[in-house]
Amino acid sequence: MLALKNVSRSFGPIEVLHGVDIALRPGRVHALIGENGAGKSTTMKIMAGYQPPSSGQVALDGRPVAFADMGQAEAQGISMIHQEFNLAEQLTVEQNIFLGRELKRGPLLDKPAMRARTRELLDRLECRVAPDRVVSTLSNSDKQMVEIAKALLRDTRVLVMDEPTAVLTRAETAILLRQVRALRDAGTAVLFTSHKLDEVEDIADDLTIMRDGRVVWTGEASRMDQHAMANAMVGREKSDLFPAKVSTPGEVALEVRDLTVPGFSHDVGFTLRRGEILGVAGLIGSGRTETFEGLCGLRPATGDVRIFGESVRIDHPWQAQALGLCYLTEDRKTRGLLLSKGLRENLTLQALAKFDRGLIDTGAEERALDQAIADFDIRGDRAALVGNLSGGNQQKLLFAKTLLADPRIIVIDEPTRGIDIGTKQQMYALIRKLASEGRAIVVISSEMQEVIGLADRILVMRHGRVTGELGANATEDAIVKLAMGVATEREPA
Amino acid sequence: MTDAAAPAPRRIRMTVIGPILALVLLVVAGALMNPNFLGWDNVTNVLARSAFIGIIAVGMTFVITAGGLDLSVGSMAAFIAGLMILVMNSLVPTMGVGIPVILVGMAVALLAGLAAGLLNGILITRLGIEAFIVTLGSMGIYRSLVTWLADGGTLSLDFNLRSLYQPVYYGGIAGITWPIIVFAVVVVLGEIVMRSTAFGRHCAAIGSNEQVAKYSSVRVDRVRLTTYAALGLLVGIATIMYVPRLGSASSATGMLWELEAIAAVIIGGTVLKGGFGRVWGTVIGVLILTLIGNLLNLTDFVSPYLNGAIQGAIIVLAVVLQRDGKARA
Amino acid sequence: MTDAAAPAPRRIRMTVIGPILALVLLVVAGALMNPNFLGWDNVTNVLARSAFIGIIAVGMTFVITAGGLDLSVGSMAAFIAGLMILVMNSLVPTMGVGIPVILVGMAVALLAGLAAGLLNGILITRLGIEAFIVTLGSMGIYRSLVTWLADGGTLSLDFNLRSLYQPVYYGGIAGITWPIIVFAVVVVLGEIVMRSTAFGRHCAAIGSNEQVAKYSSVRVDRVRLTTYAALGLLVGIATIMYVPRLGSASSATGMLWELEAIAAVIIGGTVLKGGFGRVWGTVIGVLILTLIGNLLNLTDFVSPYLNGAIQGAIIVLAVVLQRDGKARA
Amino acid sequence: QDGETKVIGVSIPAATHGWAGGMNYFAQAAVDRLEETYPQLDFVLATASDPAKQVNDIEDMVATRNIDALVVLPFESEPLTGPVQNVKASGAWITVVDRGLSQDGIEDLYVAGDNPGFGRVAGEYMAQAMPDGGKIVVLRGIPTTIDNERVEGFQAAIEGKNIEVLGMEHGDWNRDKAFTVMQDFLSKYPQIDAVWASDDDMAVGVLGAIEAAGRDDIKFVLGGAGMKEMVKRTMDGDAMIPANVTYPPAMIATAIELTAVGMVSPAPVSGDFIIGSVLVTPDNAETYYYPDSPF
Ligand SMILES: Nc1ncnc2c1ncn2[C@@H]1O[C@H](COP(=O)(O)OP(=O)(O)OP(=O)(O)O)[C@@H](O)[C@H]1O
Ligand SMILES: Nc1ncnc2c1ncn2[C@@H]1O[C@H](COP(=O)(O)OP(=O)(O)OP(=O)(O)O)[C@@H](O)[C@H]1O
Ligand SMILES: [Mg+2]
Ligand SMILES: [Mg+2]
Repeated sequence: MLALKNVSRSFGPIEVLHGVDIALRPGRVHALIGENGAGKSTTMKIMAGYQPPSSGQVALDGRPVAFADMGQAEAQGISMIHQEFNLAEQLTVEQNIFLGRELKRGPLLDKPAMRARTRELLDRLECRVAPDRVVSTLSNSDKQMVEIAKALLRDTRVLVMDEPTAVLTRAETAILLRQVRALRDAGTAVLFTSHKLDEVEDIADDLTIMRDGRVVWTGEASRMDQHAMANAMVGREKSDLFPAKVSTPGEVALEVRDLTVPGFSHDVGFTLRRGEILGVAGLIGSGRTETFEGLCGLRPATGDVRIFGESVRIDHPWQAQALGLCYLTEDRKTRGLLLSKGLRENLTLQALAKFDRGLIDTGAEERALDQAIADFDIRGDRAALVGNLSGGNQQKLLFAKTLLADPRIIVIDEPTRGIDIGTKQQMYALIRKLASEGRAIVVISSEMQEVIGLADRILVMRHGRVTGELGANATEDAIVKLAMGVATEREPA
Repeated sequence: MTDAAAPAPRRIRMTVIGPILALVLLVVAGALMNPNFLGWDNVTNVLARSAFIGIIAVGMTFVITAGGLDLSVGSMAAFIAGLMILVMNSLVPTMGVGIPVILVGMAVALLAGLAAGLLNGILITRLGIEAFIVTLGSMGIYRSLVTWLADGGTLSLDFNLRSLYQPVYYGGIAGITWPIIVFAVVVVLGEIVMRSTAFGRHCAAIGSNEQVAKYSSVRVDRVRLTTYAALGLLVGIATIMYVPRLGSASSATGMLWELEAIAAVIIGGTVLKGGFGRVWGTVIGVLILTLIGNLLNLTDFVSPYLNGAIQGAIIVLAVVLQRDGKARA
Repeated sequence: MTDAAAPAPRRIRMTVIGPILALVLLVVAGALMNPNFLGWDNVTNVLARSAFIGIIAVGMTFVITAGGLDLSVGSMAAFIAGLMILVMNSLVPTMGVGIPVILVGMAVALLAGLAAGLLNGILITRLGIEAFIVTLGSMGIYRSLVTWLADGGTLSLDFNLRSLYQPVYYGGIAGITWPIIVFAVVVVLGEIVMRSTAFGRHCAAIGSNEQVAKYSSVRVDRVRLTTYAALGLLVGIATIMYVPRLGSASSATGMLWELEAIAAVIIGGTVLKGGFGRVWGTVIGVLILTLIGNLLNLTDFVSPYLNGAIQGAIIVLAVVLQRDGKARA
Repeated sequence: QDGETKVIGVSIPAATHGWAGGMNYFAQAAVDRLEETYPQLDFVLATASDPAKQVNDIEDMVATRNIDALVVLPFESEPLTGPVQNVKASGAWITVVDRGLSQDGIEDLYVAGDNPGFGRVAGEYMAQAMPDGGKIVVLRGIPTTIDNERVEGFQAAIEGKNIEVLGMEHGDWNRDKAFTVMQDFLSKYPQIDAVWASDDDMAVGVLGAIEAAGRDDIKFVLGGAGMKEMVKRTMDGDAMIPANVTYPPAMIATAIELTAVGMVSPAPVSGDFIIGSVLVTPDNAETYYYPDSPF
């Protein structure tokens, strides 16, 4: 139905796609997987008309087409959900969903109809945000749901989804996949990427695997299992995902009592030792992010915090950093990285003092960048703007940036969002290594497996309160019970 | 979950009440200082003179909401006024003094405003030059052109024509003068367009995130261009009201209107970097600015040299009222 | 891999060459039109008179890069000049005419500039009010204050003191006058700070995305505050150079300097919404602006009424040169 | 307010250049003095930065202060004519200062300077000071009718006197602008015999530029309006400032005084008072030297 034929794409002299062939068929879900920077997003953008191919052909229903802009592609029934949020932050949910295709009654907007339709779409996605909420106040997962609703609104023949589940929890993912199946059954062709291979296995009918801008495998999805996919992506045999838990907890690094972030969390308390990884689990909206932002001086908070036994007061993030406490944000695009700056400036922003010898030592910065590129396997043009890096590589850079400040205590919020399975393994190993160096680490994650596989202890939060603490060998079931409140299932707010 | 969003509404409420509160305080202060302040004459005077900046500021609200800026409106008004007067005067010998001449003059004002706005808009959207630079340039150009048209002096409307035209400023319906009526109409239309049309939403979307708007098939350049064109047209309308008031144009006409209009927009709560705008807020902003001038004339307990200082202080205070004590995050 | 970013460099190259090219074109035009244009006298005149706006514009580059704006610099300069003259005159009876009085005057200028800048900065960062509004307010306040200090007229420096002080504007080393030297020093320091210090990086980071800067432990408010304070200090330095020139200050002093300074910054390629700034570009911008005026005075083939129009057109053209034909994405 | 109190409104342009500053000073001083002398008089003083603001001020005086008399120095003639006529219609006494309205018969009292005369006196002086002719440059004020009238008067007076005007630029009655323009004139013209700066503020800037350039071809600079420092230099026999032409900013005080006296006395003074521009020379300079004025 929609196909790329021998498509290449260059940015300047660099070719990032080399002769890609891919064909979508109606009523089928086609999954596209590959490492970070393999060219998945670029492929998808070309299919949806956001970028033209440098050479080769885009064919719709067998006929070659050249979309002058996405408007034309959209008119042909092709729509795309971007990897990075594509919402106007100051507008409301409803305004975003209908942006560019507002319903009108005469010259005026038909607000009731749009609101009703928005409600209906969000209900389909079991998302409970109000249509008139301003998008900037939504959590990441709610934003993603809005993004999906926006795509669903457009009656599509071809739906292109670039890592739609990266910020979703398992429950939300299930809802989304249900919608995808419904669309497929209605005859829509779906192109889907994810770094969560279980989802791919679950939903895909067809599968294409890319590596370094080339298609390395394509065929029926049923012919591959997760393990085979991972191997084909990375191009080598993959060992165990999680490193062994060899923690030797040392002295108490962080002690928190009665931490309250007004409006988000109440009386949170825990202790963390050197060499330990503390996992924080909970449903989306359970206030984990806000709690730890409060701890690190990013939001107004009250409570009793001791770092290495010393009672401290943290009102600003730089105070936290001075105490050796750093927070790695879950939101790399709006809080983590300067998209319009280069890699070097981003890498050293947080630890600039290290390079400050009166003047900034650019040579040392370059060396640090070399080191980071090597350590974190950051792929992409070194001279590019960070906004042009692939999503996963941005995440790696964010990691490198925070670690450059050499914190003693690190709070990592959603560490592997959008990272390919090969790199994930490296990240986990790295986190474990950081712990074994004697740092204290908090990992907030919505991926249950990640928390279980990585953490020495697990804190579970619900409605802004800690509902329990579990040991290293907690089961998913135990976490879910605590996260949802043992007795009730998803009580109304 | 319900109490999670509590801080947001509270903040919004203050930004809504803030400007109104500032306005109310000014009105109360005025009423206390002088019993005539709330008299019919003074109220209509203040409203009528707000109309020029007000009409322009409504247009400016759209431009700023869409992430733009226009510094040229004041000199554009002067230029249009000059052009209008020249055209009307030159028609008197052939067409005589009569309504048709005035209608032609009005048409000239509207067309010239639209053309000037389009020109700004085209340079900004097609050549992709910063709005600040384009409109700074056209500000100089129009100001110069009016000085040149007037030969350094003042262009005056033919005396008889002026008497005929004057009711457009001084006359009205049921004691409400035309400028007030036109201002009210522009505000109501502006508010509707901003809140209830696709155009208003697109302006906010572009100002909020141009890329997103583009990806959502919003015709970014066209919407932008339209904001400048509409502002030009509104400058034309304001000039139509202005010319009968003073009957002349010179290089001093419309001086610093751009600054006043932008200040009114921002006092009203529109965000200077774009993405959020409200027309009613702009109206409050304009009224606050006009009232400050009016209040300073009501009493004379300060040296007139210090008027500017008081004006400045009140502007800052009016905006402080919109904050809920807390600096923004 | 190395030449990967080719499209970026090409564009950057044009934005780099653009302003320089515009400057070169102006110089060539000037040299063709008038043989005295490249004479030593004219060149030093132009450089010296660029110094005031130039020194201020360097500070403005930091403010704008960090996402701010300052409309008050012109009236701040007038106020500081007035204050400085008053203080120096009042010291003459006790301290006599001598270098110490002048040094006190300079100290007053620096302190007043710093204080004024800090005040702007504190209102903006602590109260979280839009910089546009705060500095619009302080612009009115300072302008008023100087009018009031001068009783509506002109404050003149004691005649003997002026003779003593004059070499600060007219004197110099090896034929290069002090304003040029100070300007050059400020520019070089500014360029180094912007490019090679943590402060410069932090300004760009804040202007680019304040949230990211905050999450990266940048002391956002302090950096911001520092940009305004530094600008205030630079206004003080500019005033120290300005006062000896004519030895007076009035409400007309420093009129529209803010607009000129901002225009220079933007012509130089700094982005008005913040995130990217370059000091050398600002210098080119200042020179372009001063040269336009100089050229118009040296030639007389247009009506002087149209000077403003030509000025406006050249400003726009100078910026057009920076684009590579293509509107920004 | 008791019925006896009379309110006098005074509306003048703001102090945006030296002469206007002097005029502001004299207005303020007159108001202070008269309020002291006549307790039954109340004054409202408003300064405007553009014609529209001045119209606002006058409207406010009528609507909220019930003025019995208005002393107005119009920013520009045409735009103020209608509004002042409205004040007249409300029964108030009208005193117009300096710039006449564009329609006769509105004002009860007219106190004015003489702009064409100002230019003429200056031109005549130029012609007389350079009997063999010479090359001059001219600095003009802010582009306004006043400036046009002055320059026309000047040009008419030097007509046929072999005086060549090399160049004319606007210095906007501003010292800094005049300094810059003069610097450029000096670069452009190797030989200049004299400068008509047409205003003493501009003369200050012109002198600064000449001094800095170290040029000695310029024999004198003729300013205008009688700023005290300049009159002093003429009085002291400074060869660069051999003369001045008056255009006294104090005329506003005269007007306010006459109006105030008219309000408290049964027989108000009306009519036209034209204060002609006089040539100030070292001989008569003492008469025109007001050391206390800020201008
Ligand atoms: N606009 C651009 N300019 C320059 N290089 C770009 C641009 N867009 C993408 N690239 C480069 O193209 C390559 C492929 O990127 P793409 O985003 O398609 O990867 P991806 O497979 O989606 O990776 P991820 O899993 O991390 O999202 C990367 O090396 C990236 O740096
Ligand atoms: N800036 C904000 N203003 C108001 N409400 C917000 C804001 N950010 C988030 N919220 C709301 O606060 C609640 C908790 O946020 P969030 O979902 O980030 O928590 P979380 O436990 O960290 O979840 P996750 O990290 O998995 O997204 C949600 O209901 C969200 O909608
Ligand atoms: Mg991608
Ligand atoms: Mg979170």
